Amino acid sequence: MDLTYTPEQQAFRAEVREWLEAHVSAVPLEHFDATREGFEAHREWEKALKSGDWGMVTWPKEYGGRGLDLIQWLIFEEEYYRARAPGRVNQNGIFLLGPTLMEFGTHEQKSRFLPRMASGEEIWAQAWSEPMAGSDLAGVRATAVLEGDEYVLNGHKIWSSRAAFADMAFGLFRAPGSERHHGMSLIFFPLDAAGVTVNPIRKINGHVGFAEIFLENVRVPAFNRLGDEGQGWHICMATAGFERGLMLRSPARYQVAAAELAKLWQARKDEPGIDPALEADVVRAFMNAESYALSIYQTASRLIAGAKIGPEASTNKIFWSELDIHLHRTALAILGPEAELLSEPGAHDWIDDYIFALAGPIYAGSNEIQRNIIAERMLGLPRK
Amino acid sequence: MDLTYTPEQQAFRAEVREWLEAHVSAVPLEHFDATREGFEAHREWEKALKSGDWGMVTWPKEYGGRGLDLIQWLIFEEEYYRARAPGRVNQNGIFLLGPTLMEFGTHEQKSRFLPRMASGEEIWAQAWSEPMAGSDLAGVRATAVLEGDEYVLNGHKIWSSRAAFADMAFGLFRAPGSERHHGMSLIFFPLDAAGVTVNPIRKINGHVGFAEIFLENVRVPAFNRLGDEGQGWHICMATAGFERGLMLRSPARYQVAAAELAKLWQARKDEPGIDPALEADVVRAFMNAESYALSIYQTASRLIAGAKIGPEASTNKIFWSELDIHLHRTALAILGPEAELLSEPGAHDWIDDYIFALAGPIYAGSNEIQRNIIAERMLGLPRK
Amino acid sequence: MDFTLNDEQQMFAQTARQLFADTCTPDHWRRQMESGAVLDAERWAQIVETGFPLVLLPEDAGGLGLGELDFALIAEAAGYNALPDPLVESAGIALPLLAAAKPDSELLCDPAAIIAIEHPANPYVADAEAATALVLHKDGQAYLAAREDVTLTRKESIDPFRRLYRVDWEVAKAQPLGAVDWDLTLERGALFAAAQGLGLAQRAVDLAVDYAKDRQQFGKPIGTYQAVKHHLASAQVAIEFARPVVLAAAADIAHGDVQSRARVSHAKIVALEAADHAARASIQVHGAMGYSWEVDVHLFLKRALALTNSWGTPYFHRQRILHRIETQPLGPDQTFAREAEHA
Amino acid sequence: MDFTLNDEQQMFAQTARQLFADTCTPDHWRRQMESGAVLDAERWAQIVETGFPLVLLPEDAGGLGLGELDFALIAEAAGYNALPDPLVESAGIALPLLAAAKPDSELLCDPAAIIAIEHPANPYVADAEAATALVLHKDGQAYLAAREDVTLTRKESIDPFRRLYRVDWEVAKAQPLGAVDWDLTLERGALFAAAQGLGLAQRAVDLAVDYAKDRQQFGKPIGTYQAVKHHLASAQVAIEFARPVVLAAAADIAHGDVQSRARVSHAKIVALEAADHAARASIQVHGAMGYSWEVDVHLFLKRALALTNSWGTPYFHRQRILHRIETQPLGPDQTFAREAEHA
Repeated sequence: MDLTYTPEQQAFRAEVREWLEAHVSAVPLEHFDATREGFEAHREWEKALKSGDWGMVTWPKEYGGRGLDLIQWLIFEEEYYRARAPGRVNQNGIFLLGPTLMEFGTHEQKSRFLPRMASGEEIWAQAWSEPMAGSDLAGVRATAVLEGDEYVLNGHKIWSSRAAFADMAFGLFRAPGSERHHGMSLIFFPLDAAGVTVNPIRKINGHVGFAEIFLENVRVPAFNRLGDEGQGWHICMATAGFERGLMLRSPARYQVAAAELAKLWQARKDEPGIDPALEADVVRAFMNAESYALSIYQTASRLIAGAKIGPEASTNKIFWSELDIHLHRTALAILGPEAELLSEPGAHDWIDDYIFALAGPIYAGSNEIQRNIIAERMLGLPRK
Repeated sequence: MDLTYTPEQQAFRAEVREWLEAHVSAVPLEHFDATREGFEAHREWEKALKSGDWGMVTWPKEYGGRGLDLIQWLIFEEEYYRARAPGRVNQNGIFLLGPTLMEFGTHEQKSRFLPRMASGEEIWAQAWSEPMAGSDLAGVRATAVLEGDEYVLNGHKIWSSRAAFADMAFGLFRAPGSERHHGMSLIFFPLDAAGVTVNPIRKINGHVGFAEIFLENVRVPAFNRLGDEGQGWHICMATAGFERGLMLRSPARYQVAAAELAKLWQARKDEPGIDPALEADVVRAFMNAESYALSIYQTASRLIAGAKIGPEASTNKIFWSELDIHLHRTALAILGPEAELLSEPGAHDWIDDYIFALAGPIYAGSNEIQRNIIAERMLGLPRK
Repeated sequence: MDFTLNDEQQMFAQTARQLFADTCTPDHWRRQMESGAVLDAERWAQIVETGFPLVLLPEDAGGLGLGELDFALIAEAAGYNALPDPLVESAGIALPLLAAAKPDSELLCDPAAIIAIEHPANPYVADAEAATALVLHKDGQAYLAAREDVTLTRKESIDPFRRLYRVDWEVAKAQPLGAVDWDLTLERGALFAAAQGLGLAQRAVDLAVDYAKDRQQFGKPIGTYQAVKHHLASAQVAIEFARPVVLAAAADIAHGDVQSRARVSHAKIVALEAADHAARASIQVHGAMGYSWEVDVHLFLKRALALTNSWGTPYFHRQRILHRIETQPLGPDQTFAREAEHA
Repeated sequence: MDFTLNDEQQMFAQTARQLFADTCTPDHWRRQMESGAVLDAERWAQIVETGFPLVLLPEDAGGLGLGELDFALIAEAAGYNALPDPLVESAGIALPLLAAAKPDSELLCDPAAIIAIEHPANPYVADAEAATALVLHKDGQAYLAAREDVTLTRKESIDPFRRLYRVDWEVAKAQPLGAVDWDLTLERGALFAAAQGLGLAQRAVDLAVDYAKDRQQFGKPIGTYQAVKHHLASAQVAIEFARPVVLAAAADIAHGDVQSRARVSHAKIVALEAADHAARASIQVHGAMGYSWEVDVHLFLKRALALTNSWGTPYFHRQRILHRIETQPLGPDQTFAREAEHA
């Protein structure tokens, strides 16, 4: 065990820091889920990242990435959050579809999709859920029927992140008459294809965060199917692993938030009417963020040493979602009567981030599902 | 709504206080679960209570009680706890079997059992659980076979409170071959009958708190069956209602403990190394005890006005068991390095009471079962 | 000792629940959110017609001369329906203050009039835009100003139905009301916030129960899962043990002693905690649905959040309970004791 | 940057786990509880034979010259098996202090010798009765006294295997050790308490898992119920996120800076919380079984409770973390930063 960075890692950090300091605008971009303009501004940022070769840092070089190992990735993320760089509109591509394509795609599919994903030319939405298939993905009802060399897609997807403004989407479709985990295929479709209707859904913070997608006889080439016909569930489980797992949740974001909280506490703690007992919560928030970071470093080291990611995906999900809520509740308690106010431009938006944090225990596999997974796969308790 | 005591209620309080001040010994009795001597000392106290007509205060006068209404009962309990009067070794009789006998017993059964129960002459153990029938009482396997005018009892009971030293016990026995809720009868048996073996079980505080009871061809008169043959489940559910419910859990005990906690806090709060944030927990413990008391007063008023006790039994169980643990954890946190020490004679025994509190969410229907009941019977969520 | 509501009170509560249920449907909420209208004129007219704004006014001011317990039941129903209109702050808090300070105010003769109130406990004034007049605060003294004589600057709340304002005004354009009972006003503000909290909490649970009975996952309603059951059962327990505290606080508020203040504070803390707990459990049970604007659970979450810090923060109220612990006798015989008896 | 244990460390941990598992069975616990014996002589001989008492002694004192990380793995295994013998306090805490203060002490030559330690952080001395000698504390100075030269007064702990004593002694009968590093000793005490906490926590979960797979209620194992699953999953999450903190604290302890102290404190807090959480969940899952003396879960609950307040209370440790927050830079690049670099 050696908890110091190598000189190479330190040099890498310096390089990231320098590039970000030169390129991150002091004026925050409008949120990519808020308006078309915000979305396109973030696409431009993806292109800027790509121009500095900072776009898909964990992807292999052959696919347009930088081929970083996980410790470098963590350093990159730390600097990225430290610099308050824009959110990644391309997240579904970087962390979900990209790795899945690399694992399951044909050479032609990789050539067609990965470079445009890496360049920001095509931004991807996910289309996992359906009205009757949320945590229970095997309940998918949307269908795909092969006619010649085209699939005809029909169905209704919902809670699709980025779908309001993105270019492409991927989702599960089943052969008519198939049941549950069988007969499903993972298929890509352009969001502007004939027969596709996208209705944005507002989140409780008022942003357009998701969309529902209606597909009516949408025709896509059979080329757009990833893996074999009927292999969709298998691929999807691998992808859900990516989604639940390490990649999506950099510890840096919580460490930034914990530091902001400590700053808020320092600024307010001596004001009249502030509850001194909140000091314990400020310390707790710092501890939680540190625990999460140390755990991710440990996992990264294990993966580099050849281990496979296992149920950490589920324990991580529970831990970061709960720490995020606790951290933001502490901030609101410090703010007191100001907590309910939407933030002034430029200020840290505690209330909006709190509302966002409340989604943590719900999406990417609810915490109830995650606890089932931990109990059954990690502890070995019986399913039924 | 009128939240003041009537002059009659005030006079009643004064009467209780006066009697207790004259009769409660300043030296606490040894615990009734600790030794035979402690048990018998408590039996003597039951007799003393009875001599002042303070034994079975909620029982009707015809059965040897005082016929108090529920508000008077609450006042009595407040004064009882305020006076630090001894724990009630007769609890299973007063609150569980007594009311059940009154509801389901024949005239002869009431005459035979109630007066001796009221006088402390016969102290009762309960014998609900079996090794394979804890929360799931319908899993009882002990059998009763009628031979002439006697039942022959066989089986293995466990977690029987008071059974180590008590005189009589009541439990469920089934007709051989019957299943689940059917074919069970509620039967009484003397703990010194031929064929009864009692093995005390130590609780985690080291006290003998329960016993297991082995019954081998124990013969009791058919007279000892309460209600009809096979009616045991029905009667037991009524009794479990008594057990879970209002009667067993006077708010006074938590108010006494909350007051002790406040005293402990006042005494220690300015010592070096004491966490000032614990003040919030001291206030919380007071609030919880008050909430519980107000809720019980509300329920008592509703019952007096003719309502039936409903799912309050389950909400109460959860609330008092959780407040009790929180309160004692707060005390241990104040005590710091002293928390682990067994108390000196005469001091408030925080660690032992904490250990006792940990049983709260387990016995008398685990809190998991209680939450199921609330969800299904109170909120109407589907069973399966 | 009688801890039950009388028939009249139960009927009153029933009337309020029915009126708000009929006039605050999800459709009403959405239309009002989209329009940004401060009041739903039709609903307000019906509210005025029931006489709710008159409940706390003395009979000789044309009011019903009822007490805080009666109004708390209305506030609870308002919470249950996330009532957007300023009934509670106007009729429950501002009007009684005005009636005490200026019994001959002509504003008291107009049951439809809305009075907003600036109180030292709150940094902003709620619903000032809808008000006919505002009770204002300066150096401990109260003033009354017409809506058109003050300048309002909107502060956006996370709660789409809370319209908060900073108020700029001049003493010259306001009518002095003298030294009013700001403390009693705070008690009422906190109490009725607590009562609303009870309603918010119960509605959040009820919405989740309805959803959980209906919504299928893995082939059965999600309400059959123990995790869902236990989330909602815990939320319901919190409500069950907050409600008696709110009712006792309402019944006792007039005593104005250490105990009554501590009980109001206790009610405020636990009722809003119950509301927050229930709203979060409800969002969790609703899953992604609970996180979308079109499903209305978020209204209850946000109102709970806003009320938690209005009329005294949890810390402010905790300190008042601590004061009761430190200065008054404790113990099982003290539940209904009064300061005067031990002073 | 490498956050993994090397092969030697993993083998070491494995040896400790196996030895304690073989020699601390429930039968051993019960016999030792009944007998009240301070040591299980046979087990202690085996422990000495493995060389565990030599781990932290420098090589020139005949020790293995290993570090706190190595010993933390032994302490974790001791926790996992509720080891009754004073291995951790003697070999992990007292011996290294003695070796630093008096490298030529003949006590260091006897690997079976047990040294007890009186530290200002603890009001009582653990396991003093079993000790050959005691390190004692007076006005900041350390002294060494033979067991027979001090007077011990037993204080009963809730933990049946913790033998606490008040020590009365005279400077005249003790050997002065001078000004020793009490602070580093506290770090070690807190760190190894944390490591034991991890072991206690995992064992409590494992016992509950075994029970829940087996125990039937309503016709199926209780481990199939979501409530049971979620209790134990939550406990396991707490363990998963405490363990990296303990390991990092062990790896960093030698720095002796604000960050390393804060990390030891962090480890102490979260590992003992995990232990308490797991023990309570385990008792709850065991139902009445968990509440009976004969089922061993209570040992883990009580040890966790005792260690929570040993070697610094949670508040003491929280204040050290606060100090790190207040005096050192914060942020995502600071996870492994050192005080020296920013001083």
